[in-house]
Amino acid sequence: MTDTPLTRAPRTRIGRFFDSDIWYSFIRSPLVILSAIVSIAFFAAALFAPWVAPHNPFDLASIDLLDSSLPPVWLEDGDPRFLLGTDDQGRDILSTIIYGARISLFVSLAAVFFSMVLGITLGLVSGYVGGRTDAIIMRIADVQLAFPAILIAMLIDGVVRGVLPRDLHGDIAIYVLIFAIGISGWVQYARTVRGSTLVEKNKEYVQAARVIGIGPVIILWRHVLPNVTGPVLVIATIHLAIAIITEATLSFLGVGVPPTTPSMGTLIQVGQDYLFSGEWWITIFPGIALAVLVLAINLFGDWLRDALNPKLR
Amino acid sequence: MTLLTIKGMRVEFPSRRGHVTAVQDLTLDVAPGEILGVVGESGAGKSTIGNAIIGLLEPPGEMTAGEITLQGDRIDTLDEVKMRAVRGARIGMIFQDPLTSLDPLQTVETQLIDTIRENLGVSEREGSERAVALLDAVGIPDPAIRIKQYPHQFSGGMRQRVVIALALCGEPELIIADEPTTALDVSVQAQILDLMKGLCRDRNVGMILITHDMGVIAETADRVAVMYRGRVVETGTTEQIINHPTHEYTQSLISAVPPPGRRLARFPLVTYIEDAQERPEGLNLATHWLGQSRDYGAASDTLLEIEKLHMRFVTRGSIFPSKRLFLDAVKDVSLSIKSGEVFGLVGESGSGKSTIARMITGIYKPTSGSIRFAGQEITGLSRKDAAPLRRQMQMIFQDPFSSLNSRMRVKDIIAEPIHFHGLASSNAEAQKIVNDLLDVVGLGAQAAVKFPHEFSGGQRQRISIARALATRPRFLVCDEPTSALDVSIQAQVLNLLKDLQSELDLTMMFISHDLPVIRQMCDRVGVMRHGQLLEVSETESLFTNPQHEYTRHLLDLMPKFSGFGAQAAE
Amino acid sequence: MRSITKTLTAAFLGSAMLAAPASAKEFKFAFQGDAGTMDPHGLFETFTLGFQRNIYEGLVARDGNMAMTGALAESWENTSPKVWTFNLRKGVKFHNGNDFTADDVAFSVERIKTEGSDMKVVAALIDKVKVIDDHTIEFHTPAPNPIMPLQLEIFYIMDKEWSEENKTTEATSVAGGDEGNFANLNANGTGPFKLESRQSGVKTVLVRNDDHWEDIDSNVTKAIFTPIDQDATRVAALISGDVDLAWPIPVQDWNRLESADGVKPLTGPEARTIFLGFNQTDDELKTGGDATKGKNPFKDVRVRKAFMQAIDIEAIKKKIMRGSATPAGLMIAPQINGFTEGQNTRPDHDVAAAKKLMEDAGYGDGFEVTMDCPNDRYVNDEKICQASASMLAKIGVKVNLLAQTKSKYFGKVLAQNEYDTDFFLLGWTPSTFDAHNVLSALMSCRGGEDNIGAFNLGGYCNPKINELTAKVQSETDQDKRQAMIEEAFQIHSDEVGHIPLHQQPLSWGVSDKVDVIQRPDNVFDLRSAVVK
Amino acid sequence: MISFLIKRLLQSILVMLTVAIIAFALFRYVGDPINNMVGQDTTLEERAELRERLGLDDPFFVQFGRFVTNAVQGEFGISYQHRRPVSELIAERAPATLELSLLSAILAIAIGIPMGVYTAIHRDGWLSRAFMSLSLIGISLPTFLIGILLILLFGVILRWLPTFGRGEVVQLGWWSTGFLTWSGIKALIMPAITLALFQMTLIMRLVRAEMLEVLRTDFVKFGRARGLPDRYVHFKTALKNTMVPVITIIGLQLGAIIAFAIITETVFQWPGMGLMFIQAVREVDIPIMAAYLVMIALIFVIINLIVDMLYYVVDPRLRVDRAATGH
Repeated sequence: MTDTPLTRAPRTRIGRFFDSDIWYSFIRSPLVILSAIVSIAFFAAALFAPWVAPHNPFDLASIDLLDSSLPPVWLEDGDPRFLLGTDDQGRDILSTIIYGARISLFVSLAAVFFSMVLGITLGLVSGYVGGRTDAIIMRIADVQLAFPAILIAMLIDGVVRGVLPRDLHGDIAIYVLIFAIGISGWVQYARTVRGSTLVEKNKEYVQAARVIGIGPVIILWRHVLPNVTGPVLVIATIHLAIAIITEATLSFLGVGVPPTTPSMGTLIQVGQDYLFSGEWWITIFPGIALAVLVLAINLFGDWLRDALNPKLR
Repeated sequence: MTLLTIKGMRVEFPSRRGHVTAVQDLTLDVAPGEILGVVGESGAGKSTIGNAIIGLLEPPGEMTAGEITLQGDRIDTLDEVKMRAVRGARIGMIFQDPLTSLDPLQTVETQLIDTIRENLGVSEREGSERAVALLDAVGIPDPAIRIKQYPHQFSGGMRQRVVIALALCGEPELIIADEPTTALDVSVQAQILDLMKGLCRDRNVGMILITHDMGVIAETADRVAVMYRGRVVETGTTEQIINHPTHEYTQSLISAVPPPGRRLARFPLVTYIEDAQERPEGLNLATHWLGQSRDYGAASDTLLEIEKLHMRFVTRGSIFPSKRLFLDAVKDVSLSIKSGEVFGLVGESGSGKSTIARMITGIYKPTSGSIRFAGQEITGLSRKDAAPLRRQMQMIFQDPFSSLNSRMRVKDIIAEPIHFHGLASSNAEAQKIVNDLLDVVGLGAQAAVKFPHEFSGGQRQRISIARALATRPRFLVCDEPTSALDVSIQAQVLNLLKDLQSELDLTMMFISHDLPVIRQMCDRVGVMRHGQLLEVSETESLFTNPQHEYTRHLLDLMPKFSGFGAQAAE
Repeated sequence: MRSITKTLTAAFLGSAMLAAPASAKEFKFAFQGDAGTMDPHGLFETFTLGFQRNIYEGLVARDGNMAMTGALAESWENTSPKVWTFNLRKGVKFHNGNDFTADDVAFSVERIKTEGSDMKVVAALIDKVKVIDDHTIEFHTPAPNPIMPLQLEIFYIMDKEWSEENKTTEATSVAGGDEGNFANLNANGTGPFKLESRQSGVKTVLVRNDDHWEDIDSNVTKAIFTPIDQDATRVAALISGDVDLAWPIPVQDWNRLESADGVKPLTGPEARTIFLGFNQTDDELKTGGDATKGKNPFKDVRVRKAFMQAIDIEAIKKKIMRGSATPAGLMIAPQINGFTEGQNTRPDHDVAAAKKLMEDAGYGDGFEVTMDCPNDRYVNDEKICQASASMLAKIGVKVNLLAQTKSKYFGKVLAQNEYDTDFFLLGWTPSTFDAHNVLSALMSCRGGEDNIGAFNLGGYCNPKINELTAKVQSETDQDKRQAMIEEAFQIHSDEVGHIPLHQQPLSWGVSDKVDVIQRPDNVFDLRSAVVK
Repeated sequence: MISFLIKRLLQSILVMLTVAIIAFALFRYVGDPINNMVGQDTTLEERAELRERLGLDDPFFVQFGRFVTNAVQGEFGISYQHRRPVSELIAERAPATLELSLLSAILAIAIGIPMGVYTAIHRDGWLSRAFMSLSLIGISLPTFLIGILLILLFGVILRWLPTFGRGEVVQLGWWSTGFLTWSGIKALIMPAITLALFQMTLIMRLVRAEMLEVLRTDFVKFGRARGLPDRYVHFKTALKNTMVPVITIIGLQLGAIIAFAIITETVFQWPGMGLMFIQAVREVDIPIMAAYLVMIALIFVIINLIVDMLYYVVDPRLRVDRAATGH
């Protein structure tokens, strides 16, 4: 294909972002724009929850049990103060979703970040150093692949419960969760980064850096890392969606965040108790919110993968 | 009588930045048994022609004008089903890379027989017989046995023979060969070209041979079409084109091909080519930053001395030592390079020449042996201790696309060694040096803020050179610096290297598989094969009086094409 | 294991090959957890003992109205202050055909004293036994005990020979390994149902014991029990007809059951009182913040009273319990002997008054405390805790809720973990249905003899109550006894030793195709199940 | 072939040993075996004696060796909750999980692969787009939510299918199967679909991506250029080449199905290992957690060995020299 006249410009920097093919492909797909908007809206709402949410569901003093189990505002008995109704404790569903998203997103983002840092580091080292180090890291990765994230997370949770004093567990549950989800996701990053590193390290620009005399750490940081970010970005996006689902699932199974600071998964689990009793809004709205958020992130990730893969264009 | 006629073909690739016209106003014809060479440099649109004829243009490309007729039948308007009957049965195609052209999971036999039966509708048995016969015809020994094997069990050259056999399965009237020998070694290349020539003659099959290599054209084609920027600029017999080109582009193209028979002081400046660059007049390197404070120790007579250098790679690791497999890439090589000399290393792929370069520059650690640079042993040095020496030797790589970090701006790429070795006291000074270097290599300071992808291959190679010069080295290793470049660009880069070498009094190790290029560049040459250094001699005496049998063999295979005035072989 | 396989195979072949006889009545029921073991002495837990009741029998029993009846004992009498004599029923056979005799009773008493036994509370009631003849036996008690038969209801009798044959003469304990574990999975009782197969945590199948001595109402020939721990799944299983009886049903699903075809909720007041308790032992709160450095606010009665007034029990009743709970002012339910309606009052819900009390006590800015709460033990337990937390927030108390599964919760707050709690929710049904049990287990100072105050998790202590409790134990004059009970309860109420919340409802869901009797102690007895 | 297999086998053993170390550490250090075995009034002397009897004072490697020896024989000690040997519990529960996982795997593969192939070949067709959109929704809805909705619809509203459990099972030796009774089969449908859905969409997307990759290769183009029909190029050339990378991931996914069954089993009250495991996690029942860990690893290792052998069948390059292809 040396002859194709359309020599495609390799990836561009943010400075030229708006001129790039990625931006072009982005503004051409309304669904992706929508999913980006939805995702950003969720992130913004979560970030600015205290200003966005009509109530603060974590402020126990502001909750009145007598407001509990009110239906959404458009139904009979709906209360205009509570747009999507209230849950069994009298918390505003809309606000709990927003605050729940805050927790879900915090846990997932932190877990993704943790996975990413760990995975990239191990992947870079594995790919660049090679030899026995590589073999050991990759064998560990193989072993870990046998255990899906959810299982690892549960094991870790179980271990922490066994090791730590009980009272502490509630306080650190979120960090345990982040660690558990994070530690279970590094393999993807490590494998991808290792693969890219193996390719990049044999590229001549890396050899040129070595000829200059630059050491491996700086080479990895300055030369290899920026060149492996594309696939990492894609994995991170999709991993974020998975992390959100994992968090929700763990909370649903009762090994996630404590119900006093409910995440979206906890909300669904709590609401599930009311599915048959007709108070469907307690579980359905958080369920929809979760599905929409994950769907939006997945759509975005899907598009990003295609857009960053030059072969697909 | 013509076999294939193309009239006024135009191929366009719609894109968001407007339509790109890959081929326009193309008119060609091929007669049965004739080999038509289509030659041109990257981006000339030559591969597009082949794909357009066979109806397999990469989407979104489409043929927007013109017509293609095969033996009087219009084929460009056929629907997919009818076109499929043309492919294979009437037009065969050979691609560039034999390693990826074959299905790795099926035996050669299955691929051959299925193709034969699909195209000719013969019985299983007849298909099988034909398959063996075809393999025999393309020169595969023991065809009845080898047919049972999988593609990975064949060598590159053998695979290309299988590809040719597959292209012949449907007994086509025309074969389109798209760079069929580019991925092969010189010695194999010659055999494949011979084979194709013979087959065309014997079977009276017409062929369109698409290539960038004037040498291949000269050896093989009956007639030549020269393409430039999607148009045919000149058509004629091979003899005419090579010896009496009329179009300015053809002339410059041919003048840029390094002549194997003699050494030029400089290549003629090719003005026709648009990104031709020479550095500004009046740049005096002696007063320039590059020329100043070349504060190295006294230049001894011998700058680099290699003794019994050995490199062994493990190709299969195992806990049992007996199960391990090794490759001895470099076997006990000893050589020395004098100050100010250009030392050439020549050999086919896998001969170990690049490995030597990488051991000298510290990318690989030799298994045994010694390398002395300016009298100092460098093999055992730590990275820190080696740093002052690293500054004195730099390297230029083969692939202009991968040798620059695409995420960095040109100024950062060139400034990196300056900062690393502490050669500038401030950012501003470093910037100044970068700008000077860009001037020296003929790109100009405005290139500094751009990213590598904004440059062509030749320009990128200039950036590589600027980076290599940034440490003010006295020894430069050039590893196939031009083999990925078009000939016209190659000529300029070689000119630049020559100029720099003489003006800065650089010592150079110049590695290439291309003997004519070696002849243009080097003072002394070493010939390598299978990791061994077979012979070292002065360049002129090597070409006129080769000592080693292998050297003679290489010289025999060297394309006889020699530019203006030389006789086209055979 | 192999024998189960065999019986299962046989059962399948039986049911698959023969058309079920017209009289075959199958009954399927589900609970939120499984019976912990089939060993009647292995686990002191209401559901486990209630389930085993279908297979094993004690000397005495309760009927559907909780009235005492004879079971394996036909009659009993307090032959001397420290001796109870039981006349055993004649002609009773174990499922394996062995005769039931006084030796089996004596053996069972020995067995509950073995290391793995969880019935040591019962064992402690008995000093020694004396076999008079095959069908007469004497129990000698360490002290006079007028209510002993009541306390023996959950003491089931095993067959001596069978236990010896199967090397299970000691109560099942995990330490013993496989050996001696036989009774955990297999059963040989005298009850109306035989254990046909059991996969712990999955499914337990009982079949009718045709040779049972008693004439019972039930026409069930085969009963299949499945634990279903998710509320939603359990309700769904009931509505879809996959089970005939399921409990507990979340109270909020009652409407759903009412409106669904073929099923209905079965509810009634449970004798269990739900209450909150405080750590009144330590000098500093274990889980308090800076506000309680070196202090324990719960030692101040004003704080305890403030807590009580802060809790809006009517809101909990209306919203969380869907109107189904009975708010309580006493630590015992109306069904319990010793209950007086006059004492069953609560101070009004009054946030302002509560705040005032907090200020008076010096905690105007509130303080922080961790609340221990089970999340699968009582009806909407965790939700009650959450609601309490938000109500207490209104008087400035920051409650950190630690809601856990019952095993972990009990593992934390009970004696074996040194009562590690500051503030907790607990529920209690006096197993004897007598106020003395509550006085003794919940309200007496800890550390006395005979496990007194064992479940007084917060260590509320007024020696006067201990005194009264001891008297109540041996007082035989009912009026005097009642007066002492009332005096003790009054002290407790005045000092707000605990905060009684409510009696929770029994909440079962049954298919229209069956009739069952719901016992106030939430035990389901197959003897009452009739398939229509 | 033999040496290749031996090599893989050795690797598998290494994997199992690694997992065994983790399981052992769990067993030995997370849950205090003594505390979990004895009552609160056991004296210190008795505890010490029990320690000695159980060999908890032996050196690490002796203990680990004993753990592995026991584990190889399927002995993982006694469950704290169930008071029964874990091996028995696993044997009792494994058939339920394996049957459910197997059916789900078959569903996921039998539907996922054809859909993936279809969407790759008809890249821009409306049906492909529909499949792709559906698959995105499929991976975006948490499994437990799907399960609950299915129960609500088919179990409660329509009353077509049972809402929980396995229905009637038949004992075949120690194996209990739900495939032989009508109620067993009916009980399988919803859990199997719930469990399969996620893996199915994953497999579909994977097959599609790999197939698109293969369809861009030179040998596919060369196949077309020699006049081979689409049917041949798609199925005989492209699909076969697609399967090479796909097999590995499907193998991994099958292992994942068994672990993912935890969620499905919880929602449907399916009496399998997953349900037991989640209860064990909640109750910190370490022997079950350790045993489950080893079980999953074992299944993974077995699947991987099968995958390796399949590789061997599919990819001729391996038969000569595996190192040369450089995976």
